[in-house]
Amino acid sequence: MDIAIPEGKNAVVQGILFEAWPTDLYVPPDALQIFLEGFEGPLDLLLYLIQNQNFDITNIPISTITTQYLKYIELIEDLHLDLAAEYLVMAATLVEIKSRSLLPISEDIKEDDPHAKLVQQLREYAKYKQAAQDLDALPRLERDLFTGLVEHPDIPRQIVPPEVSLDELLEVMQDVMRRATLFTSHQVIKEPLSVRERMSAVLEQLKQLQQIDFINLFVIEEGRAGVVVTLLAILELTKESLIKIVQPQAFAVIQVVSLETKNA
Amino acid sequence: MPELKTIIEAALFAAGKPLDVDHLVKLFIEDAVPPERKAIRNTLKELIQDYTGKGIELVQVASGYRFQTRADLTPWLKQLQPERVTRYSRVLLETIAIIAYRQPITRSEIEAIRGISVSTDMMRRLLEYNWIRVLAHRNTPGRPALYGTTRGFLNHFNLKNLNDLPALTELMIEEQIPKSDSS
Amino acid sequence: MPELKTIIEAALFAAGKPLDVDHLVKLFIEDAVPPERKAIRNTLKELIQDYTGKGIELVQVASGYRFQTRADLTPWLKQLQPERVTRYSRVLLETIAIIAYRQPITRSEIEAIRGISVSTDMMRRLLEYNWIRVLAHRNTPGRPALYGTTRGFLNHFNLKNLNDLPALTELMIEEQIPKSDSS
Repeated sequence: MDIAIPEGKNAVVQGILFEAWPTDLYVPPDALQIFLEGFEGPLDLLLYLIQNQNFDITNIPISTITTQYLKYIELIEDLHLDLAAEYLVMAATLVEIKSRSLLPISEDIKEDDPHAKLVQQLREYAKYKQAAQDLDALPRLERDLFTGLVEHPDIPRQIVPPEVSLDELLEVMQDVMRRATLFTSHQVIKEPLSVRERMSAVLEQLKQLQQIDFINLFVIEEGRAGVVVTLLAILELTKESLIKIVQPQAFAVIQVVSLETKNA
Repeated sequence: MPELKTIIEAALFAAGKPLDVDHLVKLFIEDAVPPERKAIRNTLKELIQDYTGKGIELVQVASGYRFQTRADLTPWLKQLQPERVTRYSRVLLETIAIIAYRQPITRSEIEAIRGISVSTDMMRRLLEYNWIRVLAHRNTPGRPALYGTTRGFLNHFNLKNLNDLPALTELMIEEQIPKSDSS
Repeated sequence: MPELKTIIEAALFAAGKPLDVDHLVKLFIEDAVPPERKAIRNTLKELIQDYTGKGIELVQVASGYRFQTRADLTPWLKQLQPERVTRYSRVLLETIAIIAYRQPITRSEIEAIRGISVSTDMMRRLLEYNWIRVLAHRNTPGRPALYGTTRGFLNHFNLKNLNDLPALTELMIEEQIPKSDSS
């Protein structure tokens, strides 16, 4: 894009820009949702719109960008995605800048120029967005660099588990849940915890034996409830392809086999 | 490509457990021309040689090769010990809580829930406390370990079994969360 | 008595965290003639030299010296921990970047730069990872906390100090931007 953009006032530039650049951008609807979720706020979205068309931050064709920005906001609303209030504030700001740019510029308005403020804000944000990427590119522990811990065999290491109360643990889990609501599927929530515990127990048994008679995984003394839990655990493990239920031949004893290959 | 020796040296250091030749072979699984077992064995011999007389030595134990500090350095290394006060962190609690509720679970699944990496050191500590154990390995590429809680964990928290923990749904209800901020 | 170098070498390997000269001095607390700090510093230099080009390197980070694997060996070492490496979310990276470059900074100042709110949860997580800390409180209504980065943050990103951070770059889309305003 080497059209010379006159410095300064957008109102002058606008007409030219409308002819020079496409005003519409088409993004397939599926991609759009993922795409919109990828933005970290109105500045990020705005920056994208500007960069995507190689506009100069200091000379944003405000009318074009406002139109596009509003179009995205509409789309987001159509898709019923949660829209942070900041997006709407930005929309208002853009509209205000646009309407101001249509008016003759008077000196006293220039004092508190929302356009200049926005440009400044965008530049500042762009700087840290880049910094975040640079930071991510640095070699870091556990991703690019690893440290080790060499044992000293003659000194028994004192391993003292930290003192933690159950309340603390539960409080933490509450937080995790709050953060991970999206991750947690319904079926997980409904699943009684005992099933997961039993899943662990079954795996533990199979670790020693590789293969167990299906019947032997059940403890009759646990009663109906216990049997159901065990059964659910076995089914869940089968679903996760951690174990396999096999019957070598008709009427033979059904066996549960670890799907874990040896030499782990 | 870096020298075979540097890769093996680094792996033995970073593994946190003894590695045998089978383990070491797997490091080169994506190489066009992986080294032969014999070359690996020779490199191990060289490394043993290289580290002779140093502060750490490469030794062969039952399950493979590992670095360990030299026995005669004990008097000085003992001084390191008091520094190793176990201070539990929120990260540790989050990790153990997720394992308790979602076992059997892999490390990357824990990371997916937490949204941040769980260090090898963290997993090692939980294993050392005997709060978690490796139950099996998932049959997916890399064969990641599946973790579950232990009896030791239950004892520590005075639980008879995991059912004594409140269900996740109860945890959710207990605090009706205003869905204000997204992270 | 074993050589000073072997003791320091072994201690750095066995500590499991970076050690600075103060830590290392303490190793010799029971010695009749403990080594001088200068001797320790020289030994560290020698060790850095000794390990150059090896699979393991001795590097200085914010909290001291630590052995770590060489960055170019990652493709092979990844096979040891085959689980997917978590990538930090952009919110997290942007927030920590702003704090790192602009500290001391309040949460609302971070929000002003990002143009969107930063969740309480995000700040708490950064505090819990020990990447940031509260430096002070601004003497304005509400006494908002001023945040800064910690040594833990620098250690994690393999940095000695904040000066090692990549330089901030102004974004230039077209070359002819008049550099009118300063930030």
